[in-house]
Amino acid sequence: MSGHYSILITSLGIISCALCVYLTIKANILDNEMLPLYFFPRLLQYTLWLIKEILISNIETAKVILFKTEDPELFTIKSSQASNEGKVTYANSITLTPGTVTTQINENVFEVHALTKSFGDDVRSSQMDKMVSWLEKGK
Amino acid sequence: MINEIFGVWNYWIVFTLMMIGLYIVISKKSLLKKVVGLAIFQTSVFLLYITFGKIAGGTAPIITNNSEEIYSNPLPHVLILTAIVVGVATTALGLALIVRINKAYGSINEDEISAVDLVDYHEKFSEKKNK
Amino acid sequence: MIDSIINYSSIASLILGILFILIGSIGILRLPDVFSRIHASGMIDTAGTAFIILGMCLQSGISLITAKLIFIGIFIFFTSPITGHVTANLARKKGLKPISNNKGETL
Amino acid sequence: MITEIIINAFLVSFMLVIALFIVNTRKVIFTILLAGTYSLVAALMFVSLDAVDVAFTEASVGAGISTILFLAALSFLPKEEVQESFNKNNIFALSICLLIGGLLIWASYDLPMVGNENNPVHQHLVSDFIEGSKNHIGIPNVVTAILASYRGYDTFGETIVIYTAGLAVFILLYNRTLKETNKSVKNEISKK
Amino acid sequence: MMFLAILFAFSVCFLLILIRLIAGKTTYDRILAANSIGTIVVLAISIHGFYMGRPEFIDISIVYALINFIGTVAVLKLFDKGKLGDK
Amino acid sequence: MNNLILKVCTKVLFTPIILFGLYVQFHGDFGPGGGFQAGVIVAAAFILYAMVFGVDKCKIIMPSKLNFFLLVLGAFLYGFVGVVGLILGEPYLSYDLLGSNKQSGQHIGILLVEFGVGLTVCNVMICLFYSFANFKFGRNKND
Repeated sequence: MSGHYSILITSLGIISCALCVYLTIKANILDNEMLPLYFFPRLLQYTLWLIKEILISNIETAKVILFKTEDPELFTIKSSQASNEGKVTYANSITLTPGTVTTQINENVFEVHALTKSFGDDVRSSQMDKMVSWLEKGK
Repeated sequence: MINEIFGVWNYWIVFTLMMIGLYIVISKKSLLKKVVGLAIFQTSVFLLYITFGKIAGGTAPIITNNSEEIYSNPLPHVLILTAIVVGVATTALGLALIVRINKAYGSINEDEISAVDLVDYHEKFSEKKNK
Repeated sequence: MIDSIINYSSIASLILGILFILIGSIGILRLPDVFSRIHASGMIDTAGTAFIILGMCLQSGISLITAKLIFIGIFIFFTSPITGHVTANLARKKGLKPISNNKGETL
Repeated sequence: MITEIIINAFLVSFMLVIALFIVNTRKVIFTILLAGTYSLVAALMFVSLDAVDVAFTEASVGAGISTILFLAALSFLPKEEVQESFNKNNIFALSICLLIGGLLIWASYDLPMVGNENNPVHQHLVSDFIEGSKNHIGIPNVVTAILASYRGYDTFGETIVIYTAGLAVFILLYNRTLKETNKSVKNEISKK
Repeated sequence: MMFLAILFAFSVCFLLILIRLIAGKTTYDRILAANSIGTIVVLAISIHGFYMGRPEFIDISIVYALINFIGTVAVLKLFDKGKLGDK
Repeated sequence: MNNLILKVCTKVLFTPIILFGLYVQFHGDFGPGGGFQAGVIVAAAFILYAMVFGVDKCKIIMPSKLNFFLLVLGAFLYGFVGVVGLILGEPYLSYDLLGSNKQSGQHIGILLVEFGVGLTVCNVMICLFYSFANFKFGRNKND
């Protein structure tokens, strides 16, 4: 990261890494929620798919903003993920695609605000839900 | 012409900012607003110092391999670097004082605080007289 | 040849990013309520940031700077949905209701 | 290199706009948000004036920690200010500010132009410091070299100041234990 | 020259969002606007580094992104609980 | 804040922020950065943790006693480096003799001093936040 590789600097880097690991263990946050390792095998494919979705919905949102055709709606959907990290990934993916925002989470039921009806239909078709569940089952 | 206007423009705005900070400190009654005013004043002084250190066409004072580089003046940077951190420490101290004042008087408005003080003083005075 | 292609593509992506950010800020100004404005700010945080960082990466070539730029990109990608969601969540909790366009009423 | 100076002028005007709006806000939380934005722009300004380290500090300390501290203090304070009418005091303050500001702007004609190489600030010591940190200390970042080595006493003093301020805030806000407050209340009751 | 044009475009966006920050109806609007201004400033700093020809200083914009996030969380927390310390 | 997303993401972000702070600390000689900034960044990580999970949980990682110990240690380290120079027959706070030659001596001295500053600033900020968060606002007029 620094671009300088003398012995002193490298050893300091190793010491600081060790300090970080120690703090993390002491904070007792090292679990599946923090580092969902079993996501990794399918993460790349999921990311590419997500980026495609984000691009499409960005263009849609730009159209809505420029041509004044917003028609907001609020609805609830169910998520099929079992673990917390899966739910968070799903909710974050919904929020990341502009046009839809997760507003509340109660157990398995998400409340989603969508800019237009068509965005709402996209979420209701639960394609993203399936993708996240597929990501969660990876291994 | 443009050169002359922009040459002193920074100074003008910095002085105006300074005066805005001073105005807030003098005229506003809320103690919290006064601390914000002090912060504005501080930042404008920092800007003034850093503006002195600038050399047009120079770069940041971190030495590169190019030997003919012009560096801006690093001395004001050092002074201001420490001043910013000390400024935050004093701001925190002021805030702590304000919180204590609010606990003691039930208000952070200057007028109300002095009114409470006046009432207390008169009560004590009249007690002494009665005795 | 390749240099000029990279240069032009980086310029194109920078301009695209600026366009998205401009549209997003117009959206923040124009849309009617908080919940709709979150979508516009999400546009700035995703598409605008991504395109501008892509443009800068192409400018700098493969170096340490590119790694840092990608780090910024990942960081903003991580934090933007969190702030958006938390804002919306709080607004819902405090009883704010989104405005529906058709009847001029709340949903 | 006139464009650099024009960028600076533009940015500093933004700061003026934000500061003007800080004066007349009554909701405290809005004031704090504006103050945070103000110091964000100030840090951008420092970057464009080549003061990278200062911008780093302003971004982390001025915009981050001080905003958090303001918010932490706000939780114990009233959230709105009392309405004030424009009265004699304000006219007095305004006239003082206009007077001093006018004098300062008059004085600014004697100041050297922004960004001129031959300013008196750049004549002493600086070239020594730059050469010295290249040859004597061997560290590329001149600011760090001056901070820790040439002006070490100064920084030591600053550290002690911060340390003292932290302790002072701790003492001011320390909760006296319940027993002590009970005792003082009992004493007062027995006096009456 | 291109970077300069982009910087000016950024300042236009900055002004647009500043209007929302000042005129916003609810506090949530203002928080949102402040957050967006933070994002724009992060990008502007990195672009400015490229404009000056010394793009090594991107660390600053990382710090900015970080501080922006923490500040927003703090404001929202204050609104939720009325106090920063409690759970 | 009882928010699932915020809690999970704080867990993810906590370690990288501290790592970045330490990078800024030790990289201050070559690029922008140094003790003051690094201290604030590391403190910011702890403050984020305390805001999301509550101060009590943050005190498990950074107890008040450890906080004060490090606070004193940072200021002491700075002074002590100066005293070492004094013992070796140099003026106070000059680092020439700390290493094998002048340059490495200066380098080691600056690193140590910056570390002391960083430790102090970080712990002062955490201490400030703790004392503001723990303050109890009981309104009794006799106070």
